[in-house]
Amino acid sequence: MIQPAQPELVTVFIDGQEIAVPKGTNVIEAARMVGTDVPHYCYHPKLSIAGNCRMCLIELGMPMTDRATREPIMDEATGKQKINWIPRPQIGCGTTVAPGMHVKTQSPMVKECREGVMEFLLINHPLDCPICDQAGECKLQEQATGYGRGYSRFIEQKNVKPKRTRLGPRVTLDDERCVLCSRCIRFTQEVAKDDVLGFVDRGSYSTLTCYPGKELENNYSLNTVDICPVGALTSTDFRFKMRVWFLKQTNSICPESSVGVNTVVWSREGVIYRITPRRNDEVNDTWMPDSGRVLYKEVQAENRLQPTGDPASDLLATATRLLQGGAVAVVGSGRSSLEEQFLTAKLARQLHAATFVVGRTGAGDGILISADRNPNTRGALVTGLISEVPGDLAALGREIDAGKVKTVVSVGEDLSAAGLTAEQLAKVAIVYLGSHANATSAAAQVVFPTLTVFEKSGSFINQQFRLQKFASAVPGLTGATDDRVVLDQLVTAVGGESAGSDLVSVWRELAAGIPGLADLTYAKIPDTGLLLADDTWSQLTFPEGESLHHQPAAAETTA
Amino acid sequence: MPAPAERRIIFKHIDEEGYSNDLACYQKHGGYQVLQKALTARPEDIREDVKKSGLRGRGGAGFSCGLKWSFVDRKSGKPIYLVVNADESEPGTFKDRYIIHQDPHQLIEGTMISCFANDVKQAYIYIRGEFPEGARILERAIQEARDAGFVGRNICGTDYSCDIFVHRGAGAYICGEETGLIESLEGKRANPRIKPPYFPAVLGLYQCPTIVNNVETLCHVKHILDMGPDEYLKIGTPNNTGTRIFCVSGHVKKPGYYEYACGEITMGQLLYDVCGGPREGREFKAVIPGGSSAKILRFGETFTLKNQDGSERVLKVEDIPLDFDTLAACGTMGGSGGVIVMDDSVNMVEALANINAFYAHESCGQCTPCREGSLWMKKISSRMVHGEAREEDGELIKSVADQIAGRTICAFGEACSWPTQSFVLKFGDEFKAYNEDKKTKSADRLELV
Amino acid sequence: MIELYLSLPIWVQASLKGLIAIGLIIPIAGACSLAERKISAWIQGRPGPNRARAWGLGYIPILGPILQRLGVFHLMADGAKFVFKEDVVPGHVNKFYYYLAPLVALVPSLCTIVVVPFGAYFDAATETLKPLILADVDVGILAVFAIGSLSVYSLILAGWASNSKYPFLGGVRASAQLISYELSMTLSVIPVFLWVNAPGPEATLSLFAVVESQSQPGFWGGMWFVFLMPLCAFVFLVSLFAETNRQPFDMPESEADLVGGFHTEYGEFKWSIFFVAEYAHMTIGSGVFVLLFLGGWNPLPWVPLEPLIAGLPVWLGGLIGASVFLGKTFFFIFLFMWVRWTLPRFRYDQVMKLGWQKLLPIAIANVIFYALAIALIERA
Amino acid sequence: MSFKTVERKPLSFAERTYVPQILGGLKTTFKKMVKPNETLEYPEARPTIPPGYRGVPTLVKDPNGREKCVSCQLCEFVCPPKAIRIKPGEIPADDPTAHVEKAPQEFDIDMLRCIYCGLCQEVCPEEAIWLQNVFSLSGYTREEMVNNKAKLYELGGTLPDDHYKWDKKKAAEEAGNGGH
Repeated sequence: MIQPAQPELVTVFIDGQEIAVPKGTNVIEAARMVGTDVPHYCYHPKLSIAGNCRMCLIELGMPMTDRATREPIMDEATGKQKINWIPRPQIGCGTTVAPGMHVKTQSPMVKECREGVMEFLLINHPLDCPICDQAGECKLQEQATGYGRGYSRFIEQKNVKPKRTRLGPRVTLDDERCVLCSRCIRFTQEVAKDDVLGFVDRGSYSTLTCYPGKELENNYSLNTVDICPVGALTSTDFRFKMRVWFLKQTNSICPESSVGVNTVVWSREGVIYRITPRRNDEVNDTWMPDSGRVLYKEVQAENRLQPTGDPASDLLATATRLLQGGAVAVVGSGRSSLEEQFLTAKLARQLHAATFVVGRTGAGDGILISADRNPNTRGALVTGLISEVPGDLAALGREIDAGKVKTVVSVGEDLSAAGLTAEQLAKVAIVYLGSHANATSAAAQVVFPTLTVFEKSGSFINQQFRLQKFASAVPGLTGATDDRVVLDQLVTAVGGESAGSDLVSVWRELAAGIPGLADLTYAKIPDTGLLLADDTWSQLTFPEGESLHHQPAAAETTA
Repeated sequence: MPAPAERRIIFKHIDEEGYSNDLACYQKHGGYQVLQKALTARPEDIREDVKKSGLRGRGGAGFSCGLKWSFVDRKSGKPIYLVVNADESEPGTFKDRYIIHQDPHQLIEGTMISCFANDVKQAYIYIRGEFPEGARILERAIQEARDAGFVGRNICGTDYSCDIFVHRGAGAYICGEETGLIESLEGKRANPRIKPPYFPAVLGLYQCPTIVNNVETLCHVKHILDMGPDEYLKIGTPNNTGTRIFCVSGHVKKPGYYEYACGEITMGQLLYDVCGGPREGREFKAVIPGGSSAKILRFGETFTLKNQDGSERVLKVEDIPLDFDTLAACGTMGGSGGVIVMDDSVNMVEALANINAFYAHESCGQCTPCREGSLWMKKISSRMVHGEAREEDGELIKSVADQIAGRTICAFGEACSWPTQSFVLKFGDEFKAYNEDKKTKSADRLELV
Repeated sequence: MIELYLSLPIWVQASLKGLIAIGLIIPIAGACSLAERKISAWIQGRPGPNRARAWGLGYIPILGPILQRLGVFHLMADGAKFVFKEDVVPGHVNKFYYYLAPLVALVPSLCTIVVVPFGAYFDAATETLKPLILADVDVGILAVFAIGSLSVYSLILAGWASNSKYPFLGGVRASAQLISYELSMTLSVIPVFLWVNAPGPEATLSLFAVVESQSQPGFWGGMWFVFLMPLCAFVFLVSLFAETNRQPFDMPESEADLVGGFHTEYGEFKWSIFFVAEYAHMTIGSGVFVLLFLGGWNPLPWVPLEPLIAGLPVWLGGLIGASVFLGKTFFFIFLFMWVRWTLPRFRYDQVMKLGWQKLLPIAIANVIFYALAIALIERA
Repeated sequence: MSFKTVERKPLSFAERTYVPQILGGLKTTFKKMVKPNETLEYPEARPTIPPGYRGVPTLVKDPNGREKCVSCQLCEFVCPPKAIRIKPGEIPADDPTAHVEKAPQEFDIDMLRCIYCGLCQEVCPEEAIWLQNVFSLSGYTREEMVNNKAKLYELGGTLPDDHYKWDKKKAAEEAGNGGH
């Protein structure tokens, strides 16, 4: 756990309140630190400054000094240095703090500026909030309420712009709602590196559009929807599905790859409607790939494993009989949570079984999708499930062919997809724990339907060895059981000792059994994750390349 | 008091019989001698001379040229660029066009001197897209000069090299704004940049230190070096040195360009004596002294100004000496020297509608107040002249303008709101009384946008 | 016809008379319950029961709709309902007394009618006015009081037999209240009989005699006792309200605090019997008041019936007499209802205070006053 | 202790006898008795529904037959007993009202839950939901008491429109940016 270097601090006065902020902070962020909201549209902490919305206008002043002598000029009445207020309002986003700087965020001039800007933004805005999906999380709504004048003086005709434009496969654009903040343009230029968006036409008729013949189709296109302060850019998938104020937010981790993108799962009454990124400056800033946002669809996928109708005790009895037959191999998963991997390892120890984990790699995009598509490979190492970077199941296949393995326990892994042939599968008895049907579940003697990542709680360790937790967003499928519970039952059934399958109990065991996790509990893991020491595995070569906020260790040694 | 005689420096030869815009003619009239002289001097000295001369920019803001040059970041190690702002689009202004068309070598010489003074290796002339002829003339003149060794490699045999390129704008008023111009020059939308941090002197063209000067300003540089800064200081009044070209348009008998020493001529002398006064049977009603974005002056209003010794003097519009400071003190500006005259045949609401239509069309659309406000002002004034005026519209349009000025990235905010503010302030009665039977045929012509 | 009747054996005659009494009093009671609903409705600005319509009768032109508007079919339906309802008996009651109580309520009220003359006819044979009465007994008013006050047992029985709190409280209240007002009531009629009976051995308590004494010629003779003894009439009337448990004295029922009072545990036909008894009681009470103080069948003060019907056939004369009497009685029944829908219920302590501290002293003073006054008049 | 003792006026003799009060009361009730009835004989005589009456909530169409609801779900949000359920959906591009973009796919009001408070009408930004004159609603099953979209439009019918907001919007779209 490395402490960041202490930044140089600058003392500024915001509405008279003194605060020391890191050098280079802008006024909006400085005001945020004293709990003052400076409204803004175009400013985004992770994008370059455009300064074009003019909503964050503030009054700025510097202590007065005599020009000739550089002596401070004192105010006789208060005994303090006089402040030289700049007569014109300044933008908060583009103004970085300077020592002694004074800022007024609530003065009459600032209020009047905000009212003016709000009025201007609203005159050509369609005001179709009842239809607009952004309603409820719309900056224009919020700031019209907070800073607007409350009535309209505009009786002319509003501008007409294209509506319901397909900007890309996942993004729909309503230009009339656009406030031309240019966040999306800057995002595609600076983060997605896919410079396809831009404005055409002039003045109030300016229109956001895509470069002719191109589409906004990069894998980060939906981030433009997230950062759009109004409802101009909307997700085609989420469009007109549900008002956001009905949705419950649950913190989660994207299981797409080992980046461990922090997410928020939005659900209502057990149905997930969308997934959005959650800000974590150490992992994903405020972004996430589009491909991770559709993963919620697996919760209600057609091939979800349904309970067979056999009593759970029968399943357990059959599984126990198979496991007690000996010659067992356990295939754990890099997609299982840390807790599940721990219990898998415990089961394997109890059975004296060999353990395997299926490696899963793909091309990394250098941003938020890494080459290792297992979200929790590091967890398998930390829990001792495996000691090497996982590869394929060739070794297991050889053992099956040699007849050394009679029974295979698979925790959510499709063995045939991982390289075992149908003949090999036919030779062994399979106990399968999984959420979706596949060739392995079809071949398995015992199938325990389990939960998807959105229905259960747990934690992953990402490529940075950052321990991050996710919580269950929706109730599990009826009849499906949490993996932890099934694994714990199996451990007990084959003669092991159970400390309980709930998170608190499992973590008590984890903290006791794994040195790196000593003194930790599930509740103690911060929302932004906890960086673990990775010295033990520094000699291993992981498949990940460079991505946002992650430099692979190997790259450092070669460089 | 009769008007003083014209003092032509820039336009010295322009109207002369047989004066052409080729190099031979220019050299015959002493062209490029100042450049040759300047190349022997130290650049710092030239900069010092310009600073000493008190030359103020002729593009509109009237900022000191010497000071501007002094801001340039010379320690960054990055190349320094000089950009000639020939994007003359302010309604009522047509001086640069004449310089370019009639005397392009004067501009080239001034530019080269300035380049040398600032150690510039590359200069651009950003010319307005609607000046194709000017661009052709410039191209040809530069080629002539390049062939003659005044531009390009090893100028005049020295080891100083600097080339000039002509860049034609794509036709937008906002390209005249210096950072907008730089963006446009870089090949982007001409969205002005935010200052801070993008001061051209530090982070200009291609993020390098950049000087952007008006055509006329650069021409003056040549004359400063020609006559020496002390001599130049004697022209005009203190702090308002040199001559100014006034582009008089509108309801006078003799519109056109006139060059006078700064502050030597009053508005009355210019309009009555020089331009021949109002048309038959008409009276002057109002005048815009510095291009359409300057605040309007109403004939009959008076201004109380403070003298340097503390005493006060009262000026009528006719008495205002046409220099930078007095006009600023009277609440308007010298701007680009485009004097627009209106007589009593003009309806001010319609005039404003026309101006607003222009600015609504020209706003770049980057920052909110100007983008939305300029079109709204246009919509209001257009509605008014279409017979749907309301009594409160004057106040409304002014308060919209108030919400723009001072809150935008660039000076366009002021440019589009000052006319409205001053029109409503000074002709508020006309705005109140404007009603539907005033709907005129000119309303149809106002469909500019 | 009369001959035929007289030729019948005496027990048959008695049975017929009894049936007539029952046949008279029960419809009147039913009509009263209808009247109660209609009058309450009118006072409250509503039309009252008017929906039900039976086949046959209801479809007769003009009459049918009138009957329907009057709510007659509701009455019939109500009666039928009471008869056909399931007989629910709570498990905790004392069954014998529980069943007995309604009977004890009904029987006395039916008995009292026997001694109440409800009209008079002119007997051409004797040239005298004869009362229309089932049993013209000399004890008259005494019989009414004696039998009528038995009804309190029904309330006590019902309250006690129900074996439940509220009915018990209702029963206790009923006994206390009836006893309290019985005294005043009895005392209030003493002056009437002092006046009716001259000193001497041949005194009578017959109600017919009371009416007769209001039918004498002359100013004093033709004067109704209500004018002669207004205080007596007043005390009698107030006591009558209390005795019949009518508002504002319906302490035993008092649904606001006792749910239903003594009949909380009663339902269906048994319950309806209580009401028949109450209305019968009310009818008889009204009749007695008319006889005692309002000149019985005499149409107007100082206008006796006898001369009016002397020449008429017997049946017509009887009918006129009975009509006059019943008319007055019905007015009083109406008064009962009118008062009920006007006044709120007294508080229990007010009832007691009124009975013992106000009414009883007044009644006693009244008796003393009239006794002295009559003695003085007699002496003179 | 903030007790306030109210002096009770002693009753006069006449009052203590109750007689004047009783007579007064009898007079009052008698007057009432002879007056015409104040009640309404319901099924035959129907009450005149006053303007602003809050009967059964309904969905209405504008005079052009366009459904006004845009499924903003504000009524669903504001409904105190949670009687309203909406499934929003997009209007297909070939629909005459495609420019409105959004309309309810399903709209259910559970009349067993509805408390007729009228908040849905108050909150509706499109004036699409109205509590109209229907005040008696009955059914044999729970399902019958849930008014679906078709039933709601049947009950609601067409109401006059003061705004024609979407028609104006369409006209403006067709006219483009030319106007002043």
